[in-house]
Amino acid sequence: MSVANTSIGTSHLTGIVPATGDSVARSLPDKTLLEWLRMMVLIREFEVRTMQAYQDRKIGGFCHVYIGQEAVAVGCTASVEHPDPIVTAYRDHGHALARGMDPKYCMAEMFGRIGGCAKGKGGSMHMFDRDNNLFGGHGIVGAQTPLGAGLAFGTKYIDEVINEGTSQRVTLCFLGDGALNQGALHEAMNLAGLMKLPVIFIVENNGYSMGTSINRGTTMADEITAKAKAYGMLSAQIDGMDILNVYDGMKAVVDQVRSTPCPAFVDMRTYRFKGHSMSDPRKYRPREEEQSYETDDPIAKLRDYLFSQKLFDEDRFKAMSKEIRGEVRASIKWAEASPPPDVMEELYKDVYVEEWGPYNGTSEPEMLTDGDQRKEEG
Amino acid sequence: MSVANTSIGTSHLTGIVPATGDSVARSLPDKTLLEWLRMMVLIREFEVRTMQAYQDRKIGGFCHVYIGQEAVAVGCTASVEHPDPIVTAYRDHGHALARGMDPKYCMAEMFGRIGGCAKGKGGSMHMFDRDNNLFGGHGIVGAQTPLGAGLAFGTKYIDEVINEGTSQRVTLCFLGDGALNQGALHEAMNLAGLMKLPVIFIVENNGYSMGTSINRGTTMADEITAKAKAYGMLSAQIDGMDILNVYDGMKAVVDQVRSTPCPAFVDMRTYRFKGHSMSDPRKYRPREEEQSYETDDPIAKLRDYLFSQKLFDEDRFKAMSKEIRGEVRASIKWAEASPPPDVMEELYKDVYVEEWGPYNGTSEPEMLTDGDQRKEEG
Amino acid sequence: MTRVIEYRDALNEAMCEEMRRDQRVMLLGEEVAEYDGAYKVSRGMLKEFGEKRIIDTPISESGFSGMAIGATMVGLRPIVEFMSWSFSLVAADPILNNAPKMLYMSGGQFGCPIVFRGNDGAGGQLGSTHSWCVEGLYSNVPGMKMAIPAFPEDAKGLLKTAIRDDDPVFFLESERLLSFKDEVPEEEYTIPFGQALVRRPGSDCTVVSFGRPVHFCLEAAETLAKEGISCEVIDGRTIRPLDIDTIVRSVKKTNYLVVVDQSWSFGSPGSEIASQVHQHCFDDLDNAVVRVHSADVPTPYAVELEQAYLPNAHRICEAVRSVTYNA
Amino acid sequence: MTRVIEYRDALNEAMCEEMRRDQRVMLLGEEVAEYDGAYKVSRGMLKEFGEKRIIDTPISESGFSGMAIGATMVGLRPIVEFMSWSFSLVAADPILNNAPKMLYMSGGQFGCPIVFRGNDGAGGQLGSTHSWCVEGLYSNVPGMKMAIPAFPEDAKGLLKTAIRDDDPVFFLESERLLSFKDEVPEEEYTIPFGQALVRRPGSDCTVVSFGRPVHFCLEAAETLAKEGISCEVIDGRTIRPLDIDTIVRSVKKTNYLVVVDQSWSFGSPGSEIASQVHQHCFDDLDNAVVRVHSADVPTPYAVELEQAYLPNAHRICEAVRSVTYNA
Ligand SMILES: Cc1ncc(C[n+]2csc(CCOP(=O)(O)OP(=O)(O)O)c2C)c(N)n1
Ligand SMILES: Cc1ncc(C[n+]2csc(CCOP(=O)(O)OP(=O)(O)O)c2C)c(N)n1
Ligand SMILES: [Mg+2]
Ligand SMILES: [Mg+2]
Repeated sequence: MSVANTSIGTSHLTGIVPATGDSVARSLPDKTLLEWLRMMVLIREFEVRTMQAYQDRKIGGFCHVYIGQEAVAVGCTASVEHPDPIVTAYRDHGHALARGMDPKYCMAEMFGRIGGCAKGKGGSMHMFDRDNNLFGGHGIVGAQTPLGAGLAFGTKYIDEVINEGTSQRVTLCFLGDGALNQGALHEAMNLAGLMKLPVIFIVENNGYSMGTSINRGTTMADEITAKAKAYGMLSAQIDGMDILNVYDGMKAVVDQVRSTPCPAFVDMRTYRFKGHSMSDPRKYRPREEEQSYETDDPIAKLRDYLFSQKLFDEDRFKAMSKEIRGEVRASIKWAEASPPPDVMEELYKDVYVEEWGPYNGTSEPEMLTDGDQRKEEG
Repeated sequence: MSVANTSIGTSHLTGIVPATGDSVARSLPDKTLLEWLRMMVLIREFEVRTMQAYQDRKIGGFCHVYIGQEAVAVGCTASVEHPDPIVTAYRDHGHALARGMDPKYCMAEMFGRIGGCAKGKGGSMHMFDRDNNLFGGHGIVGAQTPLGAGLAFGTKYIDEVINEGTSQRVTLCFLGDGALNQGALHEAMNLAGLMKLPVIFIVENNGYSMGTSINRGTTMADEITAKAKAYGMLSAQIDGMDILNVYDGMKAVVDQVRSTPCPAFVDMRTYRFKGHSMSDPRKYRPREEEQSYETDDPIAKLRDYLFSQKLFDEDRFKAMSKEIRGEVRASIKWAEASPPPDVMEELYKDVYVEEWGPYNGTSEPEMLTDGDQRKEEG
Repeated sequence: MTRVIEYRDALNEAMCEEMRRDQRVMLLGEEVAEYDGAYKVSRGMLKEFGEKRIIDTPISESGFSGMAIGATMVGLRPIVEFMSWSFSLVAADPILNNAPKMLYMSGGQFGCPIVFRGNDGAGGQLGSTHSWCVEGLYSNVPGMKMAIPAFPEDAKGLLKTAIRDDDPVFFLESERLLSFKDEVPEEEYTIPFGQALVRRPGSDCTVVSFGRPVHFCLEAAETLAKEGISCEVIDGRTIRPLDIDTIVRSVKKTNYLVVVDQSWSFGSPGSEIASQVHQHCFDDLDNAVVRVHSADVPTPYAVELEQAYLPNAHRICEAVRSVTYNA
Repeated sequence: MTRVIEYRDALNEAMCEEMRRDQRVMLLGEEVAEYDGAYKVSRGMLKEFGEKRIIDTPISESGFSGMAIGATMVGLRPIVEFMSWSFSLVAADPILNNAPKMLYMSGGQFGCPIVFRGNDGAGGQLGSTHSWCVEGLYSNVPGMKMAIPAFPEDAKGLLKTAIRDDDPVFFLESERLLSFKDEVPEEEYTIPFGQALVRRPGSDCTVVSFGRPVHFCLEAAETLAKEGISCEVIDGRTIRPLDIDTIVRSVKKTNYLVVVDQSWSFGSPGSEIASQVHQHCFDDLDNAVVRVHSADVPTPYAVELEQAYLPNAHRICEAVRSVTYNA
């Protein structure tokens, strides 16, 4: 397939029973929907400025923006709770912001400054945020998928073995459609299936991995949920260009994954409006395809819905956008003001938790973070 | 599942059209069926002696015998032509013999002697035979599956690009059920599907990888063809305990793969009668299960069929068995008489095709082996 | 108080004690549970700790290594058993790109307290794909620690330290040593990383090694003693951190060094030690360091070839004689 | 006759010429065909050779590397492009366990004439997972050859040799050099493996390197010349086989050696060269070999950290000054 030719706009949930046929999203408080819109616009503005900063050589390395896919990160994040772990690939700014990272830490990371979420050591592709349960930002295609299984394994183990209760948390593991072709994903899916891990593999299926359309790189491109079914996994196909739809679909999946627990797989149909990275002339796809998607802009869609429901209006939208632009500008200022990491201080730091050099003693098991009580045995 | 509980004895060919509903195997010349029986008995006797020799410490390393699975290697090999490449995992003695390797070379390899098929450098797990188009014997679980795709890629390329004709050859790539869980297989299947490679992935599904029953290690264990379908691949489930069935099923698969060309996947239900390797007490499976399979012995099955068809009788079977035992004994004698590789001569040889040491010049492209004409360009 | 136990049981005790002490520790790998371990290192552990903490995995080294690394990020401390380190090549990306770099890439947010352990080096005639000495391959990578015990006492003490360590540890055992018996203390103990041990004091030549070849060195020292050459045999015990000080101290005394490293020679721990010693002992060495390695060829199957391929006491004796010829 | 072309085009010419010469040669990798290569190294090749010989693959490094190795067994001679060698870790098993060992394990029956090529080492601020110097990791392994050209002329000549070689070759390019322009002969040529080149003759100190840091060495030599220190800069060009003779010859003349290796220090080509030179030049060296490497930490993203992390002319100058202090 090429994404353009696929009728998206409907969700198919295989083996997943939504609580109700009605849209849950539409019945949420206005405030929530407005927050989503705000977050999507924030991501969009942030990414526009990221592109500028990259062009101005303030950002180095590889840089992949999230423009066009905003409904996915925001809608998916909204469908889970804050303690639920999230892990993703290198196109990760949207997830970081949606998860609650202050834009200034995200921007400073890309600027390679000490104020960055990883003190400038990770860069654009490697956003980590312990406080917000964001476990990276991973640059190797597919590498985050066993990690995702492991986050779910870990939370389940803590809830069941250490706290002697039932599994509570659900992990969202995002991946690109290109990662479908990495063996690691298949090993992770099989493991998750066997161990009934509460992890949702969300394929942000934007139809391309760099210049390769999904039908050139992946067999059964029209029906990638077949790959999940081969592992006996619940699966869903969701229109990722409409956040109400994303939320509704994801909520059903998340509920079932949390309560069972079990893994699931989502073919989230989306589109990246820009090139793969900053240096991509996008010769591999027709302009008409791009245009057809741009009319399908996820931000415009939610905005227009809110307008139509009289929950919002043009003036307030403009005001909000302006405020957001200010916030993003401030994040750039803040990032610029943040000093680069001090070489003497930082180059050799964070290589080992223990002091650099020979191991210097035993470590007492500490209490787990996030308030879990560990029980001493024996 | 556990293999024992699965009704085998029928073949399901998904998307594969057998030429006729009747058994092709049964209509083959008597001579052919007798040759199959002979080969199966040869493998059985060879393996019995291998086990003895291992116990006597004449064979070192890891050693995995093929007893119980004979119908698979013999039936599959019979379903293809001699130039069709074969590659397999470490449980490879049966494939080597079925492909035509003289038992003495196979035995000498395990004895670590210069007369072995690989001069004693490879051992039990690594049987290679260029003349018989056997491309290993590979010890790393799953590693042979991309190689199998590559053999098919190579023959297709030679036939189509170099010889400017159509694809002629089919590759048989054998793997254990445990290899279903290695990412490499999934990458290989996707590549084979995309590139329409004439390779058949034959899972010798004996229900266990070491001590792990397939349902403990693989999701959808009852229906592993689902994994092939996820790559849009033709697939079949074949009873591997009955060689007539193996041949019939494989012939249909091979014909279609050769003529299309395209890849296919076979869930070949079989059972290993002995332990995983020489040091396995088989505590993980009930004795009843083992016994139920032993009554399903593939050799007895073909023998009894031949008896029932009056193509063979007890006396001739005894005579044949005796002759085979003599042949296997001779192979042991021969192997024992073969000297060990000379350290000075062999240790540093075969590391590089070029002389050991600095590269010493250019190499003119030679003509391909197996008679293919290479055309010079430009 | 000590008792004599097998290397395999020393490993088993280390894991059991640490699992009793800390619920965050669990063990996963192929055949570790119901089969009691392919080499019986985890014998009895399923029974004691149950299937939630002793976990059989499918043959998916990349998948389960990555999964275990993910689990560290929410606070667990997994032990991952590779049936053989030779099978870790399919997991090279998670073990080299994730585990040792997570802390740095996250700016100090996520450490990775994990132990990867299993058989390293040649077993008996396992051939080329199954005989990796991964210290030759992986020790280049910063961010992880690497331990390689030669004796049961170290196997236990270092493994306990590895499990308590907040950083990823590559723990290299040897199939050939699993049944080796020796004294191990009764009481609880740990052995710090980065502390080499003088296994046999001597005055004429320093011989340093780690892992299984330490035994060959001791054997060689015995032989050489009869010839009047007194070797000081040092067991490095960990490769990262490397206790170069102990080696240097010894070389300053003996003025000669033989390094015995079972991995291939090129760019190996052996070349590293030789290079570092030349630097630290430039004026002390009376001859260039001599290195004994496996032959620079894929591991052969035939027993004669494999024996000639591996470092052994004979080759070590020759090396010591040749380095000290001008003594 | 020569003309000035980019390193990337030198690579392109090498592949095109060899593909015209030998139909068994084909190129596969991610984005090599329709996209003309992620870094435009294969620009125009799809057009000339068609989609059967220039093949786009999915992101399945393990799968397509293994596939290409399988294809060698029936007589093909594939070139496999890794977009970056950093992505080869997921393919470590096929490239290390199959390609370099097939010939040996099969007792000489199946060679493996394959070239794996792509960007090695740090690009610009790509961070820890994308900046591998795989010479530090893989050069330990016998059975393969490793080339690492620093100049367009070598890039072309060595790549042609690599493609014609009957053994597996790991060909290490550098993203940072792809646009580097220099003279390349018009006429057909190849450059043999195992022959280092004296890039700049000198008398006071030998400086040896390979790949991108050769340029830093030349820059440093320029600076040091002004201080009156005359450096002999040697470009190793291939790591396996290693031309130790040329290095030794130079050190016997200068009596000092600095090794510059962009990989991490521990168990690296740098430690190997230092160790070998100490052995061969024990009586010639007036000081211990000094080594310059990347810092022993995961590669940082921030430009200041990355610059301090990498070997550079400044650090090389310091090394030369420190090693020759007693000259
Ligand atoms: C193992 C590996 N191979 C190759 C790359 C280079 N690479 C980075 S992104 C990318 C394309 C991935 O596409 P997709 O998964 O669809 O994600 P998207 O960019 O569409 O978000 C490639 C090939 C890599 N990072 N890792
Ligand atoms: C990557 C890898 N992991 C682990 C092993 C150790 N090992 C060898 S055989 C085997 C079991 C394989 O079972 P299966 O694929 O079903 O083949 P069978 O033995 O039944 O023929 C294992 C785990 C290996 N050789 N390679
Ligand atoms: Mg994509
Ligand atoms: Mg099996």
